[in-house]
Parts: sequence; C-alpha cells; structure tokens
Amino acid sequence: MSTFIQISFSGLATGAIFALAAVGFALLWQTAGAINFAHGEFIALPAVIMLILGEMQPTLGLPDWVPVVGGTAIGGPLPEMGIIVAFVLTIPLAVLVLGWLFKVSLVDRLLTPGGDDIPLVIASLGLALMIREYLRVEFGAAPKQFESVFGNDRWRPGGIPVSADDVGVLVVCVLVILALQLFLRRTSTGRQMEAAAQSPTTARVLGIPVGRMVLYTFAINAVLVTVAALLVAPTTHARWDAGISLSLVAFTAAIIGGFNQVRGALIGGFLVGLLQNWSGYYLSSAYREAIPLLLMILVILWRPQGLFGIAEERRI
Amino acid sequence: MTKRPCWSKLAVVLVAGALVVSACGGDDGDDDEASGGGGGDDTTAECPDGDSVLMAMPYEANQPAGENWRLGIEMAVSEINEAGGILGCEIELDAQDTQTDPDVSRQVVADQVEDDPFVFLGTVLSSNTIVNMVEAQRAEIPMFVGAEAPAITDRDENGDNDFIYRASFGVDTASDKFVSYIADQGVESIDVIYKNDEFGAGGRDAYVAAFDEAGIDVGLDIQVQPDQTDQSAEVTQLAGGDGDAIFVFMTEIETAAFLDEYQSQGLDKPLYGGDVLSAASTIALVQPGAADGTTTHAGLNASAPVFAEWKEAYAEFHPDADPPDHNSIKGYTIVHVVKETVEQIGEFDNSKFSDTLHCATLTVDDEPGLLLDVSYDGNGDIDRESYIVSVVNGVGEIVETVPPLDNLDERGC
Amino acid sequence: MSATTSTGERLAHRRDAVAEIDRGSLSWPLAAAAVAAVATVVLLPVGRSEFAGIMWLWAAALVAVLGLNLLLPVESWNGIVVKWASLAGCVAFLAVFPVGRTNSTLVDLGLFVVFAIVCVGLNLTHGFAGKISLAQGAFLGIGAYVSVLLDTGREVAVAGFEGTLPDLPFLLAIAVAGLTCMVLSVLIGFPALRVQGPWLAFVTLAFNLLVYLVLNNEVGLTGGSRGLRTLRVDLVVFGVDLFETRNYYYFCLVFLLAATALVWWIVRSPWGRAFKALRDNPGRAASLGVDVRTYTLLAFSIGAGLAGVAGALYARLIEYIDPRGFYIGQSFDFFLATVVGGLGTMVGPFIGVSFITVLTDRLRFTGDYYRVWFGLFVVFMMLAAPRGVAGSFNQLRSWLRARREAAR
Amino acid sequence: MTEGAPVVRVRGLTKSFGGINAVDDVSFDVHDGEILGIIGPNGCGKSTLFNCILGQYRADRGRVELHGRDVGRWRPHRRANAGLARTFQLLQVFESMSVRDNLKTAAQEHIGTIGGRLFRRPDMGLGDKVDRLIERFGLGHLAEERAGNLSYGQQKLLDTAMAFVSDPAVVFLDEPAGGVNPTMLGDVRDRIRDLNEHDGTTFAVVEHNMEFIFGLAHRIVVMDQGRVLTTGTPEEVRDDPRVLEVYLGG
Repeated sequence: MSTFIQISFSGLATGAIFALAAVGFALLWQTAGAINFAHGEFIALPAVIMLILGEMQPTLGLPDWVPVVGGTAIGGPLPEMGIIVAFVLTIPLAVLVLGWLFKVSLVDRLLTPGGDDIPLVIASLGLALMIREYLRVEFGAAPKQFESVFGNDRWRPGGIPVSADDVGVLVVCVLVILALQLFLRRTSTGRQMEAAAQSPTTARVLGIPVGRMVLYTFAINAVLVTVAALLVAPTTHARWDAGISLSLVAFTAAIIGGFNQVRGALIGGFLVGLLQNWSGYYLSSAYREAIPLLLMILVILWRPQGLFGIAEERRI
Repeated sequence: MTKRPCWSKLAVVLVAGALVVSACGGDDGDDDEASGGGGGDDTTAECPDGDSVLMAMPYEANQPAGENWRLGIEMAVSEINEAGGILGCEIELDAQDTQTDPDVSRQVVADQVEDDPFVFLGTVLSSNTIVNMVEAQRAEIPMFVGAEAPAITDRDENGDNDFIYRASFGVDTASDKFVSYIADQGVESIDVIYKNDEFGAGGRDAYVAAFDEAGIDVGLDIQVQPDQTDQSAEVTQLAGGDGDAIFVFMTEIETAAFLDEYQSQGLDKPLYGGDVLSAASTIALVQPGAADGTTTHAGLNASAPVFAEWKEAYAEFHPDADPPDHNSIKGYTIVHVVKETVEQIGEFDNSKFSDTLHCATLTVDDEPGLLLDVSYDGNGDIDRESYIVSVVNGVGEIVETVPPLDNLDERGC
Repeated sequence: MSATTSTGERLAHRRDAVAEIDRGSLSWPLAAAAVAAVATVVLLPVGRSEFAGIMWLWAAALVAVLGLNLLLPVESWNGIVVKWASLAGCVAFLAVFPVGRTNSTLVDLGLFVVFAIVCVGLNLTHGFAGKISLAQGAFLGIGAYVSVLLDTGREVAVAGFEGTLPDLPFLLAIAVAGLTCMVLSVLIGFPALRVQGPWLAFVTLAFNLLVYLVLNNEVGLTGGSRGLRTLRVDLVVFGVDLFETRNYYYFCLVFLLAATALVWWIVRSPWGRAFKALRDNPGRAASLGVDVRTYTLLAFSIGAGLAGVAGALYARLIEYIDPRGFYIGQSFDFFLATVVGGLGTMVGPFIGVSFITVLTDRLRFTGDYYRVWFGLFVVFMMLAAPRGVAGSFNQLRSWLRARREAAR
Repeated sequence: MTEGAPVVRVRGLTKSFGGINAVDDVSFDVHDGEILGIIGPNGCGKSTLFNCILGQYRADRGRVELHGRDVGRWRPHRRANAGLARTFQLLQVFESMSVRDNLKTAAQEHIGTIGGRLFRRPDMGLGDKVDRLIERFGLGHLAEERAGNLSYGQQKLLDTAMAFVSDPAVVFLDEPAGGVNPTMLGDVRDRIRDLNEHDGTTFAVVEHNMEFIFGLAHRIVVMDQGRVLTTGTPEEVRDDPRVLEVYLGG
C-alpha cells in the first residue's frame, strides 16, 4: 500500500509539472484557436533566460569608491540577482516576445478566420526549431541545474519521500490553474475573453474589444509559460531540448483533460503523471509512455471534449 | 486593413536583410579562417594542403558529449598550431554538425570525404558512427571516434575496417576491467537499471555479458525512458530487488533524476555504473550529496591527478565552458595521437596509419599531449591505464588505478 | 442555435478567404517575395558537395519550370508543350545526372527519391483528400522493418513466441511492406478518420509515438535501439545486382516514377474529384453519394502504402535502420515538405523534398546558426506563401490572368 | 397530382437532442411528380427532419421508405445513390473545383462501383449531360470557373443543379429562396416548376417564405414543435385556423 501511495504521490508531483506545461497550450487553443507546436520551447526559453539573468551581477554604473549604503557596496558589481528577481524581470520580456510579438507576427497573419490551421502549425514547428537551435548555440548542449525556489528540503513521513519542491510545485500549480479558471469565469474581463473566443462576431456586436481580449490571452499565456519555466526547470533542468518532451506532454495532458476547460489541463496533467508511474510499476517500464498516448487516442475518438471537459459543439 | 501591407513589407525587408547579412557574415568567417591559416614557416613542402593539413570533425553539436569533444579538439589544435603544427603544417579543422541523425552524419562524412581530409575526428555517438564510418572506410581515411559500442571495432561486423580507431575504451573493454573490480568488492548479485536508448542498452548488454562471465547474478533488469525525470516507480522496484548492488547505465539527465530519487527513498546499496554516474557533469545536476558513494570505471576521468595541470589549461583556454569531462579529454588526446603517429611515420601518408598505429604504444615521454601512455591493438581498440572513481562529498576521487590489460597479443597483434 | 451560427460563420468566412485568394488580391507582393527568397536560397553561392551541386540544378530547374508555366497560359497549346517538355526534362534529369557520381552522392540522391515517394503519397492523403497525417514516419518505419524482417530469414522472439521469419524475395517483401502499412492504416483510420484537422493530427502523432515505442522495445523482433544492419548484399532483382548503389538508385527511381504516375492517374480519375470533394466539404459530398468513409480510407491507405514501400527501399538504401529514424521528427519533415512545396499540386512534393534534403545543408555556411536560419526560412515561407511554393505560383498565375483579362 | 404512388414514405420519425424532441413522430408521404412544401415557424424541426430523412442525422425511431424499401439506417451517400438528393440551407459547393467538375462529382457516384471508377475515363461519359445541365442553368460561360469565384446567386444555381444531375427520385430543397434577391424569387420558382413539369422531378421543399411556397407547392405539410400539424393543398392549409394560430402565437 505504501508503495502505491509513494508512486502515486510522485506521479502527482510530476503531473503538476505536466499540468503547468499543458495549461498555456490549452488556453491558446481554446481562446485563440492557435495550436502552438512550439509550446515546450516557450517554456524552455524563459527557464534559460532566468538562469542567465539570475547569475548576472548588475551594476548601477557607479564607480567602485561610492561608499557603502546599508552594508552593501552599491558601486561595483552587486550580488547575483537570484532567481526570484530574474523571474520578475523575465515576465515582461516574455509578455513582449512570447505574447505580443508571437501574436502580431505569426498568429494574426496566419490564422485567418475560417482558414485552415496548417500554416500556423508549420510555422510553429519552424519557430520551435529556431528557439531550440538558438538555445543550443548560445547556451550549450549540456543541461544546467536550475535551483528550486522552494529549497532542497526533503522528508520521509511514513517512509514516503517528499521534497519541498514537489509540495511547492503541486500547491502553486493548483492555485495558478484555479485562479485562472476563476478569472475566466468570474471576472468581467475573463468572461469577455471567453465570449471573444467562442464567437468573435457576436462578441464584436456586443461591443467587446475582441482584438484586445485575444491579446490578453497571449499575454496570460506568456506569464503562464514563465511561471511554468520557474517550476518545471528544477526537474527538467535548463537545457536546449527540454521543449520537445514538454510539448508532447502538454498536448497529451491538455487533450485528455479537455482543452476547452483550463482546469482540464490540471486533471489531464495529474492523470498522465499517475498513469505513467502506475504503468511503470505495475505493467512495464518500457511502455510507461504508451498508456497516456492510448488514452489520448481514445479520448479524441470518443470524448473529444476531454474526460472532464464540458461537451460543446464538436468543432472537428 | 490599412496596416497589413506595412507588416508584410516590413517582414520582407527584415528577412531579406537578414539573409543578406547572414550571407556576408558567413563569408567573413571563411576569410578569417583562411587568413589565420598562414602561420607555418618551416618545412612546409610535405603538407597535404599547401602549408596546412585538413582534419574533418563531424560531431554531434546538440549533445553534451559532442560539444565537449569539440572543445577538447579545438584546444589541442590551437596548442599544436601555436607550437608550429604537425611537421610544420598547420592543422585546419572542418567542424560539421551531424544533428545526431545517422542519415545526416553519413551525408556530412561523405561531403567531407570530397575535401580529402587527412583524418576524421568524430563522431562520438555509436548510432551515428556505425552508419558514417563506412564512408571513411571506403575513402581509406583513418577515423578516430569517441563512440564506445563494441560493434564498431569488431572485424566481423565492420567489414575488416583498418581505418577505425577509438579515442577511449570500447564498452566491452571497460566492462571487463570494471566487472573484475566489482567482483573483488564481494558483489555476488546485482540489479541493473539502464536508459532505453542506443547508448544505455548497448552499455547494459556489454555489462550483463561481463557479469555473466564473472559469475555475478543479474537480478532485476529495469529500463528508464529517455528524458524520464520521475523514476519513483523504477527505483521502488529496485528497492525490492535482492542484488547486493545496483548497476546504473544512463546519460546525465536520467542519472541525475535516478540519484535524486534514490537518495529520497533512502536506499543505500552500493551504486556502480558507467562513466556518467560519477562524472562532474552529473554531480552538477543532482541534489547535494546524492551522487556520493557512487563508483564508476572511468577511462579518462577529469578528476584524476594526472589531468590536474591540463584542467587548468583547459579552464584558461575555454573560460566560459563547463569544466571538462571525459569527452573533452578524449578529443584533446586524440589530436595528439594523430600528431605522434604522423611524426613517427615522418610524412603525411595516411595509408601508413594502420601499419604504424596498430599494435603500437605511444608514450607521454614522446608526446606530452597524450596525457597518458596509450596502446592500440590490431582492431583500433585502445589499452591504457584507467581509474576506479568514487564520489566523496560531491567530488570524484580516484580509489584505484587499474593497470592496462597488456594483452595486445590476444587482440589482433 | 449558437452552434449552427458559428458553423455558418466559419463557412462564410472560409468562402470569403477562398474567394479572396482566388481573386489574387491576397498579398501578392509577399508571394513574389517568397518566390524571390526561394530563388535566393537556391542560388546561394555554396557548393559543399557534389550532391548539393546536383540538387542546386534540380531546384533551379523546378523553379524555372514553374516560371515558364507561369508566363504561358496553360490553356494554350504552348502551355501544354511546356508542361510535357518540362516533365520529360525532370525525369531525364533524375535519370541522367547520377551517371558518373560517387556512391555517397547516389545514396543522397536515393534519399531524395525515397522521401519523394513518401511525400507524393502524403500529398494525395493531405493535399488532395484533406486528411492531415503526422504518421508517415511511422509508416516508413513499419515498411522498413517489415521488409527487412521478411527477406532475411531472421530468428525472432517476441512476446514469448519464437520462430524463424521467412526469407521472401525482395520485391515480394516490398509489396508486403506496402500492404502491411495499408492494412494498418485502415485499422487505425477506421476509427480515427471520424475526426478532422488538428484532432486527426494528434491521433496520428500519437500513433507514430506508439509505433516508435514498439520498434524500440520489442528487442527480440526489431533489435531495439541498437538498430539492424540491412546490407544490400545478395540482393538481385530480375538479374540486376542491387548491391551496386547505382543500380539500386535506378531501382528506387522506378518506384518514384510509378508512385507519381499512380497518384497522377488517381487524381485525374473520378477518384480525384471525389477526394477533392471530401476535402472541400465532406457533408455535401456524402449527400451527393460520395462514400466519404471508403474514399477517406482509400486516400489514407494509399498514402500509407507508398510510405511503406518507401520504407522498404529506405532500409536497403541506408543499410542500417534504428527506431530514431522513424520518430515524429521524420513525420514533421514530410508534413513540412509537402506543405512548403504546395499541397494539392503534382510538383509540390518534389519542391518540398528538395528543400528539406538540401536546404539545411546549404545553410551550413552561416555557421553554428544554420538550423536557426532554416527555422526562420520555414516561418517566413508560411507567412509569405501559406499555400506553398507551387500554390503561390498558381496564385500568381491567376493574378496575372486576371490582370490580362482586365486589360483586354 | 396527389394521386401518384408515394415515392418516399416517412413513418413515425423521431429525433431528440438532450431530451427535447426536435422531430416527434412525424409521418407523411411524398408522391411521384409532386412538389411538396414543408413549412412551419422557426425551430419547428424542418431542417432536422430533412437531416433525418437524408441520413445526416440518424433518427431515434421511425422509418424512411424509398420505393417501399426502408433506408432509415443507411449512411447518407447510400441514400443519395438510391435517389434521395438534396441541397442545404447554407449553400454548399466545392469551392476549389470548377463548375463542370462540381457537377461531374455530383453525378459520378451513381455510376458503377468505387473500384471500377478508378479505371473509367476521367469524365465518365458525363460530359454531354453535364454541359446540357450547365446550359440549362445558365452557367455556360462559367463552366471552367472555380465554384468559389462565382457570385452567390450563381453558386445557388450550381448547388441546385448538383442535386439534379443524377436524375434523383426526389429532390429535397432546404430553403431554396433563402438569401435570394427578392426580384429573383420568381425566377427560382419558375425554374423549379419547369423541372417539375418537364422532367417530372419530384420535390420536397422546406421554406419559410410563405408566399413563395404557396405559389409553388401542390401539397403542404405544416410542422410545429416537431410534429405534423396538418397536411393539405395550399388552399386548405391557408384556411386552417390552427396554422394561423401557430404563426401568430409562435
């Protein structure tokens, strides 16, 4: 029994990571109709940026002889910024590049209403390659450790290994996704965004600024991938090719959970994490990745709104 | 609607500009290289390419192993060129990325063959090498590889390839050396966990065969998948195994995830494994203390005292790079192997390579850049001393030096 | 009620978009820029290798052919002559240029031919019948493994079953490989083809990943990640020794020509109209008596069968197969090649395959960033020519025609 | 005209969505050679009824008989090949194909088997027939034009022509007057009447333009909330107080 609890807990912790990867993907697909095959790279990129920023020692441009203020020398290089400061600095960058720039340069041009999705899919494949290769050249092929913001503490209550990082990621992941769900359902901006997603023409007639609402979606996605990067990177490490597996997991979790519901990503992520560990332990390690894929196929064929999604018009 | 044409024009101009700039940039790069190559001043008449010698380096730029291999080679080439080159000829290096794709690597090697390089330095991954070594063999150009799969130097499988040389032990040689050490530690049964890809499965095969031969029972035989960061299910299975010890054969990411999980679950069986298990690059990824107590056999471990001086030089030469690992040393030493062999031959004639290098021993006294004495057997496999490394307090330490096998006469000589 | 409005809205939008494109008003400067970019890349002053040189001429020839077709109205007699002459030229090109080339160049050309077979098939599935497939890599792999396992008399052990596989003649092994893929594609297509667009993409993607897992894990059958040596030794077909790379290249070329002829025949037969009908509007097609399910399965399985045949050829061309070669990246490449070349045109797949086999290599002179440039090129192609190179030529042609008519 | 044998016999057809019966126990006949109008207020289930008869939806209960054979479980293409042709409320043509190819596509599936069709001549001997129909619908100068480039009215004509080309037993027209310029309504009506009188084609027409349908149909079925309210000649229906009530009250 304790074995079951142990691998299940671990599955949930990994599932939280999958959920974080999936939520932004689901959000863009649901509210902007944009299928982003570069989603994993959108998470890998900010992780690397944060790592680089975090190790920077900013200077205020003052000469060394400027006296010490409050115990710190403010002339000369300051101490390393640390990951939290880097995170805060990365968010606006991400919103600008992964949000606004992505929207205006690619999505707006390629996703004509009623046109097909193929050009955007291809372009996002190209974009994924660009980001990946850029990271490899600039940052090197070797993975780098990314410190967890929750520290390295570990406990073993009742023989079940638990780390601060697992707990922290689980809690933050659930909070972030529920908050997003509440925002979309309960605030007027959120509801306008949903309306704009479901029927742009009707929304426009109702006076909803559709363009701005879609822009909000991309901005939120950019923040989400940055948060995901912060939480995911301690496990996957900061590396150039982390995006490939993250993308696959994001598709699987989002589709299984139901991409028309933000919380579907949460459930899908947990399910994928649990299924992988259960099949790894009870069935065969070799096919641990096969079970979620089979489930995804079944879901698409027989319950395309996702296991826990809300049925709506079958837009397929 | 009026905005759209602006956008399109802007995009066109930007991308067209970018293409032009990139074209120019590429050309500039070539020019620099060309002008940098004019330094040789003494006996230049014998050089195969004017006053220089071309060495082709196909490598896996997207793998840490490939990257470190390149850094090691670049350092050696730059040092040798500064010291006047090989027989007075500058080394000109043609580095090409193989994308770790067997097809592409074969294409790259075939393209490089057309430039008629003196030797090939690469590739590092066995799946690529197995495919592309045929091209070098056909062109009769010696190829020095970092790959460790046994099949590469197996004359039955490689069609009597006289042109293939390793930079390190094949995994079958390494397993022979290491398993006898493991048996000496009183291990009678062992559980195996490996990464399910060409690298891990190849290592697992060689070691399981060696365990069988040494009379060590192999209990559990578990695999993890590439990129698998949650190994709790697999480690829990291992915890229930009966083996005296656990043998681990994976690359950095999976090894780090394994060690973290192993520590979290509080298991304490001895861990043995391939080079990666105790490598500095793995230790950098794990939680503090998680790698402590792991033991590996390392052909070329950067923590060995012999390499201390070289490591400092490396840090100076590549100030921004990560600390060197065994692949960097492989790359570095292999250039010197080529240099020493050429100097023994006395001219640039790569048809004499196999006569000279097969069954020869090259010594540090003759060529300090070798760092360690090394012998080549009749198949292109090497023999030299190696180390048993154990991690203590997050640092790899040599616990035993394993002497060379000294059995060249049994290996095709 | 809202459901129907939104469907109606989408249909209306789609009609507008199509009409807009057909009137030639959709950013034709961009399309022209795309053509210029293609030309720039084709004409880049690099010739790293013999292969690159040949492909340079090949791509230049294709662009020239498209250009000729652009300038001469197809309806006129001249247009028809140009069309047939250029077709004959292309075949002659592929047949004559390998003469006197080194083996490795021939292998590279062979790769081009093999991938072109896959893309010609995918173009039927996706370009003409509108069924997106991200599983061509898997079918390539299935074809490769099936053919190799069937013509070597290998001993296998899988799932507790041990036995010796038959040693079939090579041609039969190729046929079985193609048929296996067709059967498998029908088995997965039967449930999967109820869904469309991105959903179908994800189902086929998952199928590809599953196939990869099986190839990688059933070590007793496939050799797993260590791969299989698949030497061409002793391969004789109709008295021709295929061990010779040149002979084998021509052997592959015959299959490419046959595949192209097959797809061309299908497309101009009544089937072609049925495929296009179910791509444009499956519901309407059904109401007119088109058996949507059967036609869809046909389109899907022909594409898969051609990929399987290509796989059988591929295995013997490279002489080594391992599961990584049939991972989703390979499927993405085929998908990309078909779309960038131009969906639903006969010449599109050839252009697309030229690009994926040559372009990354051509961009090597840009240094470490060469694949970044490749990614950028793909993105730019989609921005400038969402209908691919051949599609853009068609667009330009209708625009020119509209101009001519307006001038009259 | 009403005494012709019933070509299509609908009996007890029922279809519900989420507990609401969109079509509820509907029965009626379509006789050979007649024009049957089906009317009713918005949302009364007319389009759903068509979709059930022609196979786009699968009915929960009831029978659809064509020449006495139950076709109610057949997939749509089989019903079409058996002689049930239709148009849709939103016009649907194959935009990327030429007018001529649109019509050939509509005709070809009625001839031979799928396998055999691969080896037939590309136009399957339909060239003359298709050209005649194109001329008849006044699209002669546009035969090679892509259907997506046609004007709305031209596409509507093509849409209707596609339903005809296979000589169907019954043509089901879903709102033929919808979206048509009022000045053109008479033209549409004449064309349908012409096809009915000269070719003997049988029609079932859903329409909510009352004036249009009363001037066209021989018989009219009135639907309300998924059920058949009444059936009769245009005059009978016009005089039926329940019909007025439905339209005013609904």
